[in-house]
Amino acid sequence: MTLLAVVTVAIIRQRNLFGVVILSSIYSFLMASLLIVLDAVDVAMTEASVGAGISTVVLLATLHLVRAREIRPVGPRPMALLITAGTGALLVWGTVVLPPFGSPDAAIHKHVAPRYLADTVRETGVPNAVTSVLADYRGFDTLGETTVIFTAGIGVMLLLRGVRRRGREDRDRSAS
Amino acid sequence: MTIVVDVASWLLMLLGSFFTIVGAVGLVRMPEVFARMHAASVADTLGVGLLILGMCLQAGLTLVTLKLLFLLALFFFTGPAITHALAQACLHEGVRPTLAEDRRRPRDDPSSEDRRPS
Amino acid sequence: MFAAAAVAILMSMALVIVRAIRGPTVFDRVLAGNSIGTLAIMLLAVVGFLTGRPEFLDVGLTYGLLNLVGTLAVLKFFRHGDLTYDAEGDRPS
Amino acid sequence: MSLDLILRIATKLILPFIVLFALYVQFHGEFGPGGGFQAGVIAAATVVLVAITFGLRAAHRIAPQAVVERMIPLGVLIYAGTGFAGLLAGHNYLDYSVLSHDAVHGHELGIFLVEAGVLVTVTGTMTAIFYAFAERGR
Amino acid sequence: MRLLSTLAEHYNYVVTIFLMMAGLYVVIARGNLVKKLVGLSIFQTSVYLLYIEPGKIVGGTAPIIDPAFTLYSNPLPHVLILTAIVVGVATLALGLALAVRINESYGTVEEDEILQEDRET
Repeated sequence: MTLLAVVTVAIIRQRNLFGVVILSSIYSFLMASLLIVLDAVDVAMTEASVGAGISTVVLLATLHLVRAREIRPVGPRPMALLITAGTGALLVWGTVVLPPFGSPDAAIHKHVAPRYLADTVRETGVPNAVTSVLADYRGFDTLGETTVIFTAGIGVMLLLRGVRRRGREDRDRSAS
Repeated sequence: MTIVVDVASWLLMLLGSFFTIVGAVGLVRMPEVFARMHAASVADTLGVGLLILGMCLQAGLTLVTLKLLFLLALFFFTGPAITHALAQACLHEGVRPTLAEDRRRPRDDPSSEDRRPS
Repeated sequence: MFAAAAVAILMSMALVIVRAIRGPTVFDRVLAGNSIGTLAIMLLAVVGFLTGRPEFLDVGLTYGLLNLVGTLAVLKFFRHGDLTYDAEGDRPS
Repeated sequence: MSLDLILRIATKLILPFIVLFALYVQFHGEFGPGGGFQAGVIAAATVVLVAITFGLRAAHRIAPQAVVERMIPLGVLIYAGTGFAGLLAGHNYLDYSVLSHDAVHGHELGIFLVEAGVLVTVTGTMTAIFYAFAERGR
Repeated sequence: MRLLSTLAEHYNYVVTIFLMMAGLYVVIARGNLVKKLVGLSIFQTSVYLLYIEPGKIVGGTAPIIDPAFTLYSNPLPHVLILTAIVVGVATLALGLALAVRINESYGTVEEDEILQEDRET
């Protein structure tokens, strides 16, 4: 019940997102509370820290850099709306065959998860199953994740620390 | 003894919930930014404080209580700081508080237009 | 009792979201965002007690700290138009 | 600038707690929620907080650009190096059993090292991203 | 009637898909690049939700082993989504950096203006 209420709150907020960056941080907080209700504490922690902390700051910095005053009003695009609604209907149709929410005998709970839960303390001595799966059983994934972060950092530094504000003048010069 | 503690914590939590709702209602109903800030600070200090105290009584003397107290301290430090910064930013942007004597005049409400980053 | 508190917090969350959506100024939204953060922390604590595992308050502390960072960043941005405006200039401190 | 006084004092008061809390999240991640990534983000948030209250210069003082940039590859190296330890001892890559005298402790140590690697990388990257965006604006 | 009860059973999925479609709509219909990135992050968040939801067991608790509990939610989606969030923030930062560079060379972050400028040259 709590879950549904929070989700509804999230929708109400969601409909009006098309305005401000701040709302996206609110959205992130709501999503994190929802994740807490769904028992995903680690994920909620990460989502909150990323959404409310880093994303907000980086988005604000970008807004400062691009000096976007106000987004010009855009009318509703019927084509986009149609595509979205169609895809949504298809996806909803697809979820009908999924097991109902919260049932313990869904297929997802039958395979590797019980083993992780049963053996994590015995094999790794770490009671937090998420940490042990993340860093031990699925270590390669996390290595990939670290590499992605590394690449993103390098990419941002390459993009933003190079020669500044050259493009426009260069093109103007070559045009004239 | 446990009954007393339970009842006390329930009372505290009920009061906290009440103040939280009052703060939220105030946030919606108040006419302009500064009054809203005032309303939100009720929820921030009184509501949160009472709720946390109630939960402390429920938790007993554990690590949880310590964390709750940390949380409380965090709120007591950051809440006023944020409100202060917010008020300052408002004033800097040119949003003036609507005073009682302004209200008697026909008002040209400066806070009704949407201000965006410039 | 915890359920009642959770319901109260959810109700106030809904009200605060109404304010966040209606605006009218950016500062109202910042204020509402800050309140949402606070309420999310309280909801988290209450739900933790409700499900009998109150040791997840670390997450709440994280929310609190990052809420502070986010809100201050927004406010600083509006006041100075720059995220890292250094009021002291190059005066060593 | 004296207008910033309250903010500065409040920031100064809570800064040590944020750093302490980041360390707590890092080392308590095996028993509760948390871990390298979250701790890294919190540590980066500390730098961001310093930068927005005391200015970018102060942030550069506590986290110099060069250090931050070296932290990014260092974390990946810690992670990958932990994997190579298993490889050298004749096991599979990222097999932590060899790190200590018995397998369970080895796994614990391996997870710890890996999380430390993630922490270093994430702190470095987030701070570097923030610096890059902030400096671009000057 | 059966359809309705099925929908009620899958209410959370429907909501998740609604969020996802809202993100998709923002990405398709809005021209501003920063706005597009925000929409992308909403889309990502709904994907996280879609992954986490099947992992929840009613009456279960967070997957941190404690002798007091026996029923835990599934930790596997949490791990996958943890990785996904990290990748998401990396993507967001990189995309914003690209937007900044685009703004520097075109002077705008509106898609149609960028295209127009491209056609002119």
